[in-house]
Amino acid sequence: MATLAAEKQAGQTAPEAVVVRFAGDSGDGMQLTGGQFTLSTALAGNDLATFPDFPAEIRAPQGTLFGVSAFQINFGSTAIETAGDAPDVLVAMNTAALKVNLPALKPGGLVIADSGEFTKRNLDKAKYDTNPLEDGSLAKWDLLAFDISALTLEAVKPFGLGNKEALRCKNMWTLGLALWMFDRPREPLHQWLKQKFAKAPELAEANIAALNAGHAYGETAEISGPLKQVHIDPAETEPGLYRTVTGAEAISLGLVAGAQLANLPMFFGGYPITPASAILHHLARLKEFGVTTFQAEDEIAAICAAIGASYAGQLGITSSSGPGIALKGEAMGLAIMTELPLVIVNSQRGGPSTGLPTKTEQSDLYQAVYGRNGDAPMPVIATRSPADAFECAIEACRIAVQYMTPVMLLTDGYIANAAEPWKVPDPASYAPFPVKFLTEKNDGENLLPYKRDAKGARPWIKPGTPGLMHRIGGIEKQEGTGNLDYSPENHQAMTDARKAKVDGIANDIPAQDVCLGEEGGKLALVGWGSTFGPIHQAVRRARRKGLDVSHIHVRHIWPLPANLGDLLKSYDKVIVPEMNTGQFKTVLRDQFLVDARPLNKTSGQPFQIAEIEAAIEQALAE
Amino acid sequence: MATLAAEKQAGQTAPEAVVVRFAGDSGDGMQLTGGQFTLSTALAGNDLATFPDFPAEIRAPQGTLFGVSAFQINFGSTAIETAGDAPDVLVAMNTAALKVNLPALKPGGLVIADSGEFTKRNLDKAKYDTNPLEDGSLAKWDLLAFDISALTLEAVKPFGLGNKEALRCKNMWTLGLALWMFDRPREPLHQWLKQKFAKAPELAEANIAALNAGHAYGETAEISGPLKQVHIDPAETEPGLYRTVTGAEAISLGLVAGAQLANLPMFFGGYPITPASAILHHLARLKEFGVTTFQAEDEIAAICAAIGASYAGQLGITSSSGPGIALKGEAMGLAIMTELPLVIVNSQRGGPSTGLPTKTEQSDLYQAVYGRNGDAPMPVIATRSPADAFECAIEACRIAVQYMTPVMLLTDGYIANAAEPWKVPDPASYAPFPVKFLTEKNDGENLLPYKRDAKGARPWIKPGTPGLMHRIGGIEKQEGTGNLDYSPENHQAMTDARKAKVDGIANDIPAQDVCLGEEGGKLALVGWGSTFGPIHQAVRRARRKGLDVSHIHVRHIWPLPANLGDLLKSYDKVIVPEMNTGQFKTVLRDQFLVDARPLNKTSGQPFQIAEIEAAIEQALAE
Amino acid sequence: MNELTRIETTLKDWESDQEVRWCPGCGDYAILKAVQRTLPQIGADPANTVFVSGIGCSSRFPYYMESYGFHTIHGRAPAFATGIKLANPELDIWLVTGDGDGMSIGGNHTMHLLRRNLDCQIMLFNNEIYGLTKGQYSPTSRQGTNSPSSPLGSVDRPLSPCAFALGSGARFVARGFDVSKKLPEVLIAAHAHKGAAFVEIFQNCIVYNKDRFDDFAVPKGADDTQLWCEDGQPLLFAGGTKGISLDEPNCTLKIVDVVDGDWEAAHVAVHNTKNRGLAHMLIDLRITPQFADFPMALGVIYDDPRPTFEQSVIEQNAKAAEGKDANLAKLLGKGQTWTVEG
Amino acid sequence: MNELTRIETTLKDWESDQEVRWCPGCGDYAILKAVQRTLPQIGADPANTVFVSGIGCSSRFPYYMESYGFHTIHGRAPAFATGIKLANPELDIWLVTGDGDGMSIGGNHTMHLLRRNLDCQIMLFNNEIYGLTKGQYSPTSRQGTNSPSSPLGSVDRPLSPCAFALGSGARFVARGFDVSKKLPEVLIAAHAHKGAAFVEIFQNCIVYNKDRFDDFAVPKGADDTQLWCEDGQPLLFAGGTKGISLDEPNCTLKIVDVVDGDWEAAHVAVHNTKNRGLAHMLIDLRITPQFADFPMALGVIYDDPRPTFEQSVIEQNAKAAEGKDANLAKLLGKGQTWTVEG
Ligand SMILES: Cc1ncc(C[n+]2csc(CCOP(=O)(O)OP(=O)(O)O)c2C)c(N)n1
Ligand SMILES: Cc1ncc(C[n+]2csc(CCOP(=O)(O)OP(=O)(O)O)c2C)c(N)n1
Ligand code: SF4
Ligand code: SF4
Ligand SMILES: [Mg+2]
Ligand SMILES: [Mg+2]
Repeated sequence: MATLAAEKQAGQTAPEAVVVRFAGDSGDGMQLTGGQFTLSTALAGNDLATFPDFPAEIRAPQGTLFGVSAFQINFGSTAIETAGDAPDVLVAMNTAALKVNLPALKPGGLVIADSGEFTKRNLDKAKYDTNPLEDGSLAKWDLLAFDISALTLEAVKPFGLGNKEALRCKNMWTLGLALWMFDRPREPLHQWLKQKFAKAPELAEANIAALNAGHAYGETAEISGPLKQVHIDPAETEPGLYRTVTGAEAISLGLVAGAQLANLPMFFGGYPITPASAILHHLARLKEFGVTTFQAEDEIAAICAAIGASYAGQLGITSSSGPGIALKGEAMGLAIMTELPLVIVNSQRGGPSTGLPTKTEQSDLYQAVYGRNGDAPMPVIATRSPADAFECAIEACRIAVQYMTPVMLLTDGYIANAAEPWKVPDPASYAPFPVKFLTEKNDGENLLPYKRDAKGARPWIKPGTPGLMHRIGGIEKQEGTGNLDYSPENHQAMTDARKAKVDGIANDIPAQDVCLGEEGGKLALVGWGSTFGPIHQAVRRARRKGLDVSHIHVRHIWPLPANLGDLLKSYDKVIVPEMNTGQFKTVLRDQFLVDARPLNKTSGQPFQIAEIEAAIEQALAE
Repeated sequence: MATLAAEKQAGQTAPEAVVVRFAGDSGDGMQLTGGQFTLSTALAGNDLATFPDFPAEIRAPQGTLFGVSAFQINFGSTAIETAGDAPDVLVAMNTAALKVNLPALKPGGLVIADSGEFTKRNLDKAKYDTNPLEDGSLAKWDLLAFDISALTLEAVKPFGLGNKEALRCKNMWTLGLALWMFDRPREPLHQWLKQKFAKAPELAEANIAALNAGHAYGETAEISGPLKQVHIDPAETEPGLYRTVTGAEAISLGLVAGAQLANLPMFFGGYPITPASAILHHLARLKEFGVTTFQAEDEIAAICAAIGASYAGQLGITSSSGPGIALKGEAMGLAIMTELPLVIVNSQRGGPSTGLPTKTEQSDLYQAVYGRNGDAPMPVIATRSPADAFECAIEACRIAVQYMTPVMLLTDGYIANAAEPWKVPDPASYAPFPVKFLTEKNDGENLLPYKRDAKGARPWIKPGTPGLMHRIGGIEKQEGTGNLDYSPENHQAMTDARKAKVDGIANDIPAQDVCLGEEGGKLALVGWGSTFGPIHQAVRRARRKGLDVSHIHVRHIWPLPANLGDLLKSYDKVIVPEMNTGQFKTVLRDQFLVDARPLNKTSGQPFQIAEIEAAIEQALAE
Repeated sequence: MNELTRIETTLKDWESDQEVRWCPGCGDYAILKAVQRTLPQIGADPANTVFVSGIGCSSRFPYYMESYGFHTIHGRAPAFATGIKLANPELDIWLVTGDGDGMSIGGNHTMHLLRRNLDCQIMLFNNEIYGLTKGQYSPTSRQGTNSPSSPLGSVDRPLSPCAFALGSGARFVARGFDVSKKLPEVLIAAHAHKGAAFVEIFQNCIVYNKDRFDDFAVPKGADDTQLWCEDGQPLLFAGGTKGISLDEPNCTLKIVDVVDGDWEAAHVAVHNTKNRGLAHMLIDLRITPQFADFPMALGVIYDDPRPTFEQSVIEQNAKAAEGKDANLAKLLGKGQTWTVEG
Repeated sequence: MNELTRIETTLKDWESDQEVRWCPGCGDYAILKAVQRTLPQIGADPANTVFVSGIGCSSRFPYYMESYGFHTIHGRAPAFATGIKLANPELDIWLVTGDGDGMSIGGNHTMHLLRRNLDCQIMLFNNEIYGLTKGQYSPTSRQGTNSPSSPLGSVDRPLSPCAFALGSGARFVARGFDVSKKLPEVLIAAHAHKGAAFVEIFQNCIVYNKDRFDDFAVPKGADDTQLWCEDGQPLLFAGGTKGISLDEPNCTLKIVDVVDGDWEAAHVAVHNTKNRGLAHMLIDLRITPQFADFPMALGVIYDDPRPTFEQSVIEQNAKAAEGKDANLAKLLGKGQTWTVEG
């Protein structure tokens, strides 16, 4: 996978992919800049992946190291699956941003810095003794430092803004420069700015002027120095309509689609928590789709209300992150016992405890698969990317209503916030799974609320239905009638039935595929969730080198696909890369007794492709 | 293991062990009868084990099937480890008790029934069409039916009690008969009754009269019919002072001992829940031992208060059952993150959800080992019996304070309620592990609240200590200083450190032993917790038959003893009997990649020896 | 409450086929009967009625009602009720809880349901003890209560459920007791109130907290110890010979003698169920040590409706949808898009 | 509060070495300074002072205090505080919480701490918003609050933290606001109260709920919009030209004009921090629509101490131990025993 820095060294001109990181103060609008650059990249037809990385603080004091906000994008003319290991280009809007992000920059990469920000005060805040732009410490990178602040002020002067407001246009100046660098049209941005500032046309104009000035600067500056315009060819993509989507958006949309395919109104019970809140926020704006959102007093109330709604005949959904999911465990048990549908979305973040709320991790798999009292089997599905999240959300809804069971859908902070191009799906292409509520007694004269169908599911009965009055609860229930029953045989039978029902889902999901490589061979890398990108790229690179390694990525964490055991046994070695201390490997080893070896990372950051590549090489060299 | 029924058939006279079940209405005082009979059995020097089995309802209506309360005791002249598979003698104080308990009775066993209770009304309530005492349906058992009610009324007549009060003496009449049957002195009972009814001497007298009458009845009735006096020789037991103890009591005492060995006051935060409440009740009476008990508003507050107390320098302890433990998950994460000592006792019961509160199960192991968000390793210890519970509680305290970590102690409803003889331990025989709080800065001029000792533990610092002010919390903390730190390297390092600390405990616990049989061989049965008795007996029986099978019983569920993997690999086959759907086997398979096969039971009842024996035979025949 | 067509039923229609499993003599039986007597009077429809409960002896209630019933988990019934009602506002929801379930572990959910004002009836069976777990003291147990977990007497100060409800923003607060003949009346009023109706029902746990309310909840002396509050009526008791009057300078209540029925002369206050200040004071009577000699305020103490939560949610949902085309395909393709040609 | 030897400190002594990480302009800064100003005045000892908090912007507070500090989990600070105080009653505990932390997820623990009356100071930073999670509406947000989770305005009825505290049995209830000069005074009173002291502090979240309290918490017009309550003093405002009086027949409060400072003639009520009925009414002013035109009651609204929880627990523990020989060996060998001879 060629990169800007690499290509440049090799003297070539059209790299396959480039990684750019925009970094600045939280107040500098880096996420916005990144988002708009992403959009223009997508419009240019490149494939891409992004990684927003913002501070834990709401508004950290200006200029501090912990207040740095960054947005990384990897885009190219071939399939892109990660936000890139190391940036080729670092745009540093202030001193602290340079300090924090420089270590990641590829050797030979390009630094673009706003020299106007490198004042004594800011150097102090960023804990620099001398000015790095001047002391030669950046020698191993290309450096382009100029006073973006001053240039912006100059550009927006005609619009008579205050100094503060004028400086806020800096990010557009930078974006203009970036657009020039990668040969992108400015018009869509002009449109967007006009819309955004429809109520303050002078702001729109000022921002447009800044954008144009940045762009013009690129053209002029090209004459000399390291700044070169680069053109990345469009990626080969399936034809169709595209947009960018973040994981949180895609899950929200998938849940709406799932409810519609089930022909049900949706009830969403949530309680704010990072990074799960985004789903609540998205759904709160979709009320016209039969969505009711309820911001509960805590996570327990959120799940209980969702179960209540499911009981009453809507599709109950709840969502949180690790600490909040921990609080929901008891209620999940009730949903399992009463056999009511429910989707629980866990947007994982760094743990344990409060941990690292704004960082990503995959460390709630144990909790998802095993984290309840009693024998409490529950299906678990994991999304691999923002685009995949849509499908997974639909699948979670399907399993929930068809099997009358809660389903856990795992995503993580990385997927939730990252954006990628998404081929807009056609809802009509999904098979609907409309719910049939029971409306009449189902056993002659009798109602049997726990009579099971072929899938092992009990009927769904809406209160309000005449003649079907019955009582359910969390105490063990008699087979068929659902009445209280403490007898040994019955508890054995019901425990078995609950397990069999969930186990049976293995026959109702697609067989596990090998997403890159062959069935069988020397080495398989088995991943799940957001590690898809780095694993896939690492395997691709290794295979290009002729190494015998395949990539298997598991969506259905519980139950596992029926063929997975045999598939894993067809490899000499199995490695499971995870952003945790080895949780999925436990499930695989338990279920299949294969020697699945962990490759773990718990730094709150996604894997780098190179890390996984190294592990592949080592494993094959052993 | 010879039993009364078996021996009788064989024409012998002195069986090695007998199983008696007392069953009656909840109001009939069966638990009291059982408890007193247990005591007299213990005083007679027999080894014994008991199994109280009472209804879920507080006071079920009289005569109903669900209102039956039973108490089973197995006692003998050799080591007794279970309450016995099937009773040799069933004492049925009413119609419903016969109906419910008859199926368990050994073929050829003896039924003693109060025929006075078999009225039309009671037969109806127990759903009998005809009177089983008369319709020949009891033919395969020995039957001794007589009007205990009338006999009791007759016996207590002189004391002028009301009819209701007089009938309450029935259980003492029955106990008198039982004492006669097994050749036991009545004096201790007389003493006990006089004490119990010190304030109502006429009640004491009446009960004594009833007891004596039952005893006398035995002597007279022996002449004819199936009633024979049986003498069970004392078991060979280690010399020393003995008492009976239940699991709940033993844990409470062990926690008190643990706190004393740590030289700390104890803070116990609890919230009532069956069957965990008993520990709260016991400790609430031990305030003079430096114990503070706090009945919190819920389980979350209970654990949080306990963590708060640990933070302030006491030994924080909390306790609950499955649903309550589920609620504590988030707070456990905080204790893991802040590295504060804490003991969490889980008295497991049938699940999932509310499940079967009064029945036993081992289905919270997943929850204990894996049930938290994030990578949150926590030691887990499981008690095997009431007597063992004392040792385990001390061990949990030791690990908690020496490693600055929460520790989960698993017990279950069966252990909590069952009683067994207990050699009263000498507190002086336990090595103390007094806590040393940090009182001075530990890094020259600096305080490092997260500086680790050789065990990986951080110092324990009591607020109130001059000069050591510092702040802790649930957000990831910098190595050493404990200040907030979100950096990738630090999170990796701290995650590793927390894991290494807990993993390291494996080197600080005894190597795993084989409690019956040899190291290596054809088959090992690996158990944990309250399945000890049936597994042990089953293995003993199988070995007597010459089968190559050994019993390994694991106390340290997490981390596992360092030698366990090699030990398990020294057998051709490994079977893991559990009262769940196979939870411990997951841990073993994951950790050691041994083909540990599950043997599961989830009926809310302990294993029968025969069930395990059958599994052994099958495994060895394969 | 719900305004739907009246359905004709009898007490029997509300009895489920499940064996009632409370201790013989438990006050819960009387409440069960009172409810089964009340529902026909208000023309309730069994198919449209849902009893939601947490965990506790009291929370077994739904099993015995021939209606829909959800016996949930400890303390969380209000949250379940919220989801049920939002999903189907037509349902008539009765929440059954205990002093442990609703005030100990579930206090927060109770509070939030009340402040949001979800339309439902909350029956809190206050027996001042944890019955189901065998008799530990509860947040409403009086100080000094001996129990397995407080063998030397409880030291916690008890909560007053009605004071808590008012502090949480409740718009209907009433009181009754298990064997009271007037309980159905109180329940009918609760049902008539559109919004969250909080009813504290003193209940005799004869096994673990026997006869705890005998100082006012028995026929003997009832006249002197019960103050039945009725909107627009003077606050009289003791057969009309005594009344409750506002003690202005002290901003508190006092007992006054009424001579010859002339309560106006005695300045007896007229009950006004819309007066929050008065409600606060009435609730404290007999419970707060300072007012120990006062009668216990019973009946409807406060009743001042406000728009309900589900009503507001539904209105907002409808408004949000107004004029919008809920087209999923369009939604998916929203925002800036581009087309890749085939 | 705790009666220990006074320690001499300065504001600086209470500043920890941690960088303060609130948004520039956040009201939390002012509260931090107020607390750091208060502690030297009460002679507090940093080594003996513990700040306990939950999660939220407000709950970051402990990190910035040079004392012991425990930043726990969301909503549970009261439970941690209870354990800490029971384990070491000598410690002086300040609980810091937010309207989300203390009233949403943590309402129940707040209630139980108040009813038990654990000796500590509770500072509830009420910014009527979830700051840390980026601006969702909270249980104290006014109806109609636009936020990411309520894009069309919140429909929930807000809770009044002080009303909730009183309903929960609080024996000390006070109010202040972030930039108020009188905040240290209020905190000193809270500290002087032995038992749970509940202080609601209105706090400006300038990012997500900017200037929400400007209608009373700014210097301009303060005279007309702030009613500072002082025990034994008439309830006057507007520079003494107006006062609060009891409207007897309606059992409510009214505003009266005071002419020439003769408040007695105007029947202005004298504040009595021991009058619960009055406290209930004062708390509603300006918040309840009916009293929207009243000034906001600030300062110490209610202060009537009762024995504290930890005191009672300790007394009972001591009594239980009295004359008892805590011999473990004896305890283990208790009950009926038998000896097996060797
Ligand atoms: C999470 C959880 N914690 C604890 C329990 C145990 N528990 C069941 S009922 C109950 C208290 C019941 O008291 P109350 O609500 O007053 O009901 P009552 O039995 O007195 O009617 C408790 C603590 C439980 N079932 N679940
Ligand atoms: C169990 C759990 N749920 C949710 C969160 C997310 N969370 C953190 S702070 C907060 C609300 C904070 O609001 P408030 O207490 O008002 O504090 P503020 O930030 O406004 O000062 C929430 C919902 C969490 N950390 N833990
Ligand atoms: S324990 Fe008490 S509340 Fe429960 S059923 Fe028995 S008498 Fe009723
Ligand atoms: S988000 Fe609001 S409350 Fe939080 S630090 Fe910023 S201004 Fe303060
Ligand atoms: Mg109760
Ligand atoms: Mg807030």
